[in-house]
Amino acid sequence: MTTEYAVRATGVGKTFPTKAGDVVALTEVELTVSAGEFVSLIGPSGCGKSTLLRLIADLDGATTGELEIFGKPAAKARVDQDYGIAFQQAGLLPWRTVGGNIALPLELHGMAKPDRAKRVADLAELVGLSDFIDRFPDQLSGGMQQRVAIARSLAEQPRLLLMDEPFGALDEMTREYLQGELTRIAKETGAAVVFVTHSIPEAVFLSDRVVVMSPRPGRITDIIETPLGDARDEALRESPEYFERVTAVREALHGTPVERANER
Amino acid sequence: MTTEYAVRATGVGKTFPTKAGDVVALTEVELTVSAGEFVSLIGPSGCGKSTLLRLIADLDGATTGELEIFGKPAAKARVDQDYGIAFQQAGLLPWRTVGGNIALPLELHGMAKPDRAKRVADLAELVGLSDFIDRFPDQLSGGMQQRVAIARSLAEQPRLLLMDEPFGALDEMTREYLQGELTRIAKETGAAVVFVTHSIPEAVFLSDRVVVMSPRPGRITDIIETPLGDARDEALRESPEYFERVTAVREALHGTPVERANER
Amino acid sequence: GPAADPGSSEDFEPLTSIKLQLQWLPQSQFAGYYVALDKGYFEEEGFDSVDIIPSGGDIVPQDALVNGDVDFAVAWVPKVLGTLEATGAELTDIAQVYQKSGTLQVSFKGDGVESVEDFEGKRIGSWGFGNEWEIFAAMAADGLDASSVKVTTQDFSMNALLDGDVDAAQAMTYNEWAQILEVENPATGELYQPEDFDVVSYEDTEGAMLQDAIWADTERLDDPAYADASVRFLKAVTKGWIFARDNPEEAATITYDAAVAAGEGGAFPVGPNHQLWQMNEVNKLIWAGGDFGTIDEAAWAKTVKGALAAVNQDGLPLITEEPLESAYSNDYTTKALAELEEEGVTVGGEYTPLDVVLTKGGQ
Amino acid sequence: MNAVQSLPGWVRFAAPVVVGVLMLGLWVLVVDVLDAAPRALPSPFAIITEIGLRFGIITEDMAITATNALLGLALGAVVAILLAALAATFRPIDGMLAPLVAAIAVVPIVALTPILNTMFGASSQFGRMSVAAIAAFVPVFVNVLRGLRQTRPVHRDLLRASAASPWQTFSVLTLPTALPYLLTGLRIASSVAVIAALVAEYFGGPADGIGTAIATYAKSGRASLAFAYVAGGIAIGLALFLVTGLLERLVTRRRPV
Amino acid sequence: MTGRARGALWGVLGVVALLGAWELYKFLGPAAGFVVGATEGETGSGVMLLPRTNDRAMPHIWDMIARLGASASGGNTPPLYVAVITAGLTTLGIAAVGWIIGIVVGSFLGAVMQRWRLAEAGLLPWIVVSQTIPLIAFAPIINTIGTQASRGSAFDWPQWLSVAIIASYLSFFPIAVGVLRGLESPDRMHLDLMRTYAAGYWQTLFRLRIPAAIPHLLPALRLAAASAVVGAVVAEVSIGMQGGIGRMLIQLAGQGSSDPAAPWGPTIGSVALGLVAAGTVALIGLTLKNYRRGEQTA
Ligand SMILES: Nc1ncnc2c1ncn2[C@@H]1O[C@H](COP(=O)(O)OP(=O)(O)OP(=O)(O)O)[C@@H](O)[C@H]1O
Ligand SMILES: Nc1ncnc2c1ncn2[C@@H]1O[C@H](COP(=O)(O)OP(=O)(O)OP(=O)(O)O)[C@@H](O)[C@H]1O
Ligand SMILES: Cc1ncc(C[n+]2csc(CCO)c2C)c(N)n1
Ligand SMILES: [Mg+2]
Ligand SMILES: [Mg+2]
Repeated sequence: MTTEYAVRATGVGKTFPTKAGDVVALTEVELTVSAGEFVSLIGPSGCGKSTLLRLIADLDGATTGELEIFGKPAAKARVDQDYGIAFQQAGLLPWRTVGGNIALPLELHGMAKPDRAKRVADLAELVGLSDFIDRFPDQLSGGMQQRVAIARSLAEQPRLLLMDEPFGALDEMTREYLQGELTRIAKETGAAVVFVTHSIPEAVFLSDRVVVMSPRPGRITDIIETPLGDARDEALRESPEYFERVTAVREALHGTPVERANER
Repeated sequence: MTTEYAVRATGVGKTFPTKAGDVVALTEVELTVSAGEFVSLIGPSGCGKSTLLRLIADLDGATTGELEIFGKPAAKARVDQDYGIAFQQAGLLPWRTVGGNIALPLELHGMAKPDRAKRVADLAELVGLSDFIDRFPDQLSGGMQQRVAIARSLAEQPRLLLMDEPFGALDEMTREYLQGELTRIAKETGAAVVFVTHSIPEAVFLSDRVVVMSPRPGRITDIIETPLGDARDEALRESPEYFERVTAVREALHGTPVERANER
Repeated sequence: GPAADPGSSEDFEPLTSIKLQLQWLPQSQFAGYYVALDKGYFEEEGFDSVDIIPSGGDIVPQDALVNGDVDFAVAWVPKVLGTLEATGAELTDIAQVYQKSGTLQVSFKGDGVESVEDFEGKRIGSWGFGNEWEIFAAMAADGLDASSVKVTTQDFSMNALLDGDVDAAQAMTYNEWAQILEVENPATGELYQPEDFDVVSYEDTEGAMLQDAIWADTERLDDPAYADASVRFLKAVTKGWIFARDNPEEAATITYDAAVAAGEGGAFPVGPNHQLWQMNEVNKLIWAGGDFGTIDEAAWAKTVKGALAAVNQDGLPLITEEPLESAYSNDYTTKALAELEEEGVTVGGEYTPLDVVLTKGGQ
Repeated sequence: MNAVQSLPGWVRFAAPVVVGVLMLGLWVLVVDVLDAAPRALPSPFAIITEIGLRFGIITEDMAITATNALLGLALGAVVAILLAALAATFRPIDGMLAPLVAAIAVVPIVALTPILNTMFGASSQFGRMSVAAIAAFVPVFVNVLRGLRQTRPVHRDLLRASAASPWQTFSVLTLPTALPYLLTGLRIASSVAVIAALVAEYFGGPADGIGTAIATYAKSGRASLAFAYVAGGIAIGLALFLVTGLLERLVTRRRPV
Repeated sequence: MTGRARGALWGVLGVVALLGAWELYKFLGPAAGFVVGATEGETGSGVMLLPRTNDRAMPHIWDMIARLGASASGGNTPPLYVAVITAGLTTLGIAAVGWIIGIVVGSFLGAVMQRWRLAEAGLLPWIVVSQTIPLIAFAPIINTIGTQASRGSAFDWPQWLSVAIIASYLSFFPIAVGVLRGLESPDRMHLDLMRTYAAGYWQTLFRLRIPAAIPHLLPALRLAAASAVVGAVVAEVSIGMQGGIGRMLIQLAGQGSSDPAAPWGPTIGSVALGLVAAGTVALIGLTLKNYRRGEQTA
């Protein structure tokens, strides 16, 4: 077999040149994500979570270091559609129906119409939106929109899912519901997931490992194992091990120097 | 003394007439908030939290029932400036400096300039933004903006603070920091607070009582006491009583029938 | 009809301040009025202030007069006849300054437009907006109606003819005709010569109509003060035109200077040489052998006949009935000329045309 | 979004009618009752009579002006879309076009028409069409250029992540995003094009169309006929405005989420 | 090099490119144009695909410039460029008055429509319709009203006032729409906030609605300035007012055949005028940049 790693970052750094001078968004990132593994990135605003995810997705290029996705350069992995991606904003095209939005990547890659319809139906089923295929995004709730976005990211059966705060804009109840859905879907598809979040409970609930980051310059300060087993259900949220892991992540986070409380 | 209640709602209901028919946003709400008490409203999206807050603030009028703020009708309390209010979006006027934004209500009510400057300085001090009085909102972080909004809501020393998800748009770390600040400020000013949130930990951390609501029609389904004492600090977040109360609120929330998971 | 005895010696306060509406930009076409102003003839006739208001836009002289914006107006007879019938207003032509029509239809030699009957099927240029009636009247006399030609609205320049956009363009002898002759002929490198063109002069057709006339408000003429002012006004104007006849160069210069000085920032008239050409041509139209300003019954009748016959491109006629009798009166000119004779002014006389050499660009 | 939308449908319909009737009443009062208006402003009754009487020639001229306006609108819009696409793609072209578009936006028709008539021939309608085209160009260009720049970062990221080709990105994202802006531009341009085509007739060209007729009859004492033609011009402008407005509504029906 | 300087450089390059294209086309293009589908002997038939390049249609750039330096109307009249500038300033002054009238009327209408939705429903359609009426149809009416007003009273209504009023007919429109949209633009949250402060209509207007409207007002004011100039030029032509650039345009256009470069003077002048007017307003806008802070964040 070619590789056991979905993502492998060595010495990755990213500097944005701006008018006001260079912004070091990320330095010396060392990270591996195994195939099928669920890894969350957590950290205060501006610590480079999104930047790291965008480098993995080849939406930006790394300034230094090396980044391999399933053993290939990020750009190649993108062209090969080795990953699916979802953002905080569902980012649905408002002029396309639910079905049309899910079908978008398939259409772009020339899948034939009947196959496409079949796949879209399956995906809609997977995220529980079979009845809504012909609706337009503005007729859906925020949670439903985000589920469409997840279905879209899964359209080409990627082995890696990249998600940047996909539940950030949702209310807590919907959020918890979708967290459950996501663990189920991740398990069903067997994809590795890199998941960016602000929420400690969310990170702990979902992940096999939580990567704690710190800003100025953005870097990884800690990686916390959260081996809570396969049953990620409501009961888990009230279990002592869960609270214990939440506390561990909180402490790792607070261990990062809070530079200027004023700027919060 | 005139009354011991900051807010007293009896049989309050609110129906919005819309083109598609009447929307019952709230029915039969019975709620009292004592002077100096901190009460959170929690519940899924659309359960009427904001509506209830807006009725208290006299931004909308109740359809049925009676609402008294410090023993007066809501409209009178608004005109008397008995409350301060803050929203999810800080809602600062972008063309006014921090100082100008805090001073806005004082200006509108004709406070003389020197008095105003003094009061603005005190308020900026209170929220830790003394160095930023001449900055414009776009030069501040989200957390700082929200602190300005809180300072503004406190400008006229209201005995009641109304807050609609004031930390909803902030990242978790900033959020936790501001939660600490808010408990401090609430204590210092002795104001009663009605606080709308989606976050169970936030509600538990801040409140004396958590009011659990449920949608269709919006109503109060449970009120949970959270007597965690006066020390609302970081240690509390990792204490067993805290987890226990979080679990209690979660269960109260989930006890509310989830009508259509699909629509999340 | 108009007051039988213009300017009878009843008691009235004489008018001392009047306004005259022209029908185009300040130029030698209106030299007589500017000369009268410059030489003090209006003052001599008891006017303290005379306002000469140019047009050139959508200001229609007869409308300004009907509305009472001005006291007298210079306008072409057919245009006024149309307005009078359409609005039911009453105006009186109290002096026919131009005795002859100055309108031409100009085409390049060889294009086969040598007479009105040749118009058929051709593209004919006209300024429109009331300047087109002579064309339709002349065509009507030849049994043509407007639908037998294509009419193109000319703009301010003569480019439509020079570029071949029209087969024959409308031109005034005193203005556009000169503009054409101020253009270099690319074939020769010299200015175009009159021989390069076929010219239909409406004066020689059944379509000929009376042009620049001085109009007064018919109803107001019953007011002895206004009637008196009309006579005095005509006296001054007559003196102005006589001066322009006898001193065309100086009259052209006076007009040019007045045009340049008019308004704050000045007007921007065609050059002095062009003004002299215009003065020369205008004099030929005014001094045609009869008494100055006197309406020739035959010419009037011809104008009315043409106006009744002409139909425009929308199929609408200019007028459908004979105009009222009050539409013209020689009484005021007659009186003015008589008084001038009495005062020793020789009104009669011939104009001796100059030979104006045009220059490129008309500067 | 729009406060008016919250009014009941019949009020939204009745309100302008009431205002129209009030204005008409005022007009009748001033012209017919008080007789206080200049002759150039005719009575509405006279105008209506003329419309009835001359309906044939008015509609004939309307057809000519409307054709000029429509063809001009189409031409101006096509050129505007092409140039806006260039400007959106190449910053320098944007910079180079900026002063020229600003200049085109302020050039008066009085100055433009004689030039275009001389360039394209005074005996064809083309001079007028190009005046209409130039007038329509500006709002379409400005709006399309803005529209082409409205693609949201999240959508751009999505297409990049989907390894979409530049052409796919354009057709799937950029174009649909710009479409409502194009229609807004067209709606504004439609009335501008009619006015431009109409006013251009004042300054030369074939002796037909609404503008020629307005001037002809306004200057020969037939104010009511002239205003009957003005009504014809308004009808063309409104028709185009309503059609493009409807198209715009149709396309912007889906609110961005 | 700053972004602004670079922008200006590209702009200059754009103008140079246009002038180059003009001369290049004049050099290459057919003098009499290129017509297809013409019927023999039928003047003006066919479709002209390529425009004419002869000197009447397209004078050389350098001829236009040389003409600007030559005497405006022969004799001892000042150079054409001086005449253009003098006339331009006259028109600019009148347009400024028209602009201000437009602002007053437009703001009033916009504010009324914002205040009462019923007024918006009733007025806005007519305001839109008003802009489909050609100026030239009613310019003489305004002029007549003016002369009649000054005749009947002590007030002397100068002709330029008619021009200004006609110009304001074009300029009030963007203002009315801009004010309406601008005053509507505050977030619901800000309006709620003002309500919690028990602020009345006027307080809300001055503290919230007007400042929030400024980003909408600046483009409206700019558009109105350009419209006022165009309106003033057209009105000058229409009512035959002397001294302005509109009058100069038609007077020199009369010499377009024999002196084809002459009309380009006022043509360029009128475009420059519009640019100056719009540019000046844009500069005023720069002083209000604090009120545009919302544009980046929002
Ligand atoms: N395109 C860019 N140009 C300049 N600086 C950038 C750019 N993108 C990100 N940055 C900077 O890089 C740093 C990391 O940004 P990033 O968006 O990755 O943070 P984040 O952890 O995702 O924050 P958040 O939780 O707020 O989403 C920040 O300081 C940010 O300002
Ligand atoms: N102005 C209004 N017109 C019509 N319906 C309204 C209006 N305001 C609120 N509603 C409806 O009332 C119900 C309660 O709304 P409300 O905003 O109070 O919910 P919420 O609990 O604050 O939700 P969220 O957590 O999403 O803020 C919802 O169904 C909403 O659609
Ligand atoms: C639009 C327009 N109308 C008329 C003329 C020609 N013109 C100049 S003087 C004159 C006689 C009337 O005063 C006439 C008909 C023109 N060049 N352009
Ligand atoms: Mg991020
Ligand atoms: Mg809410």
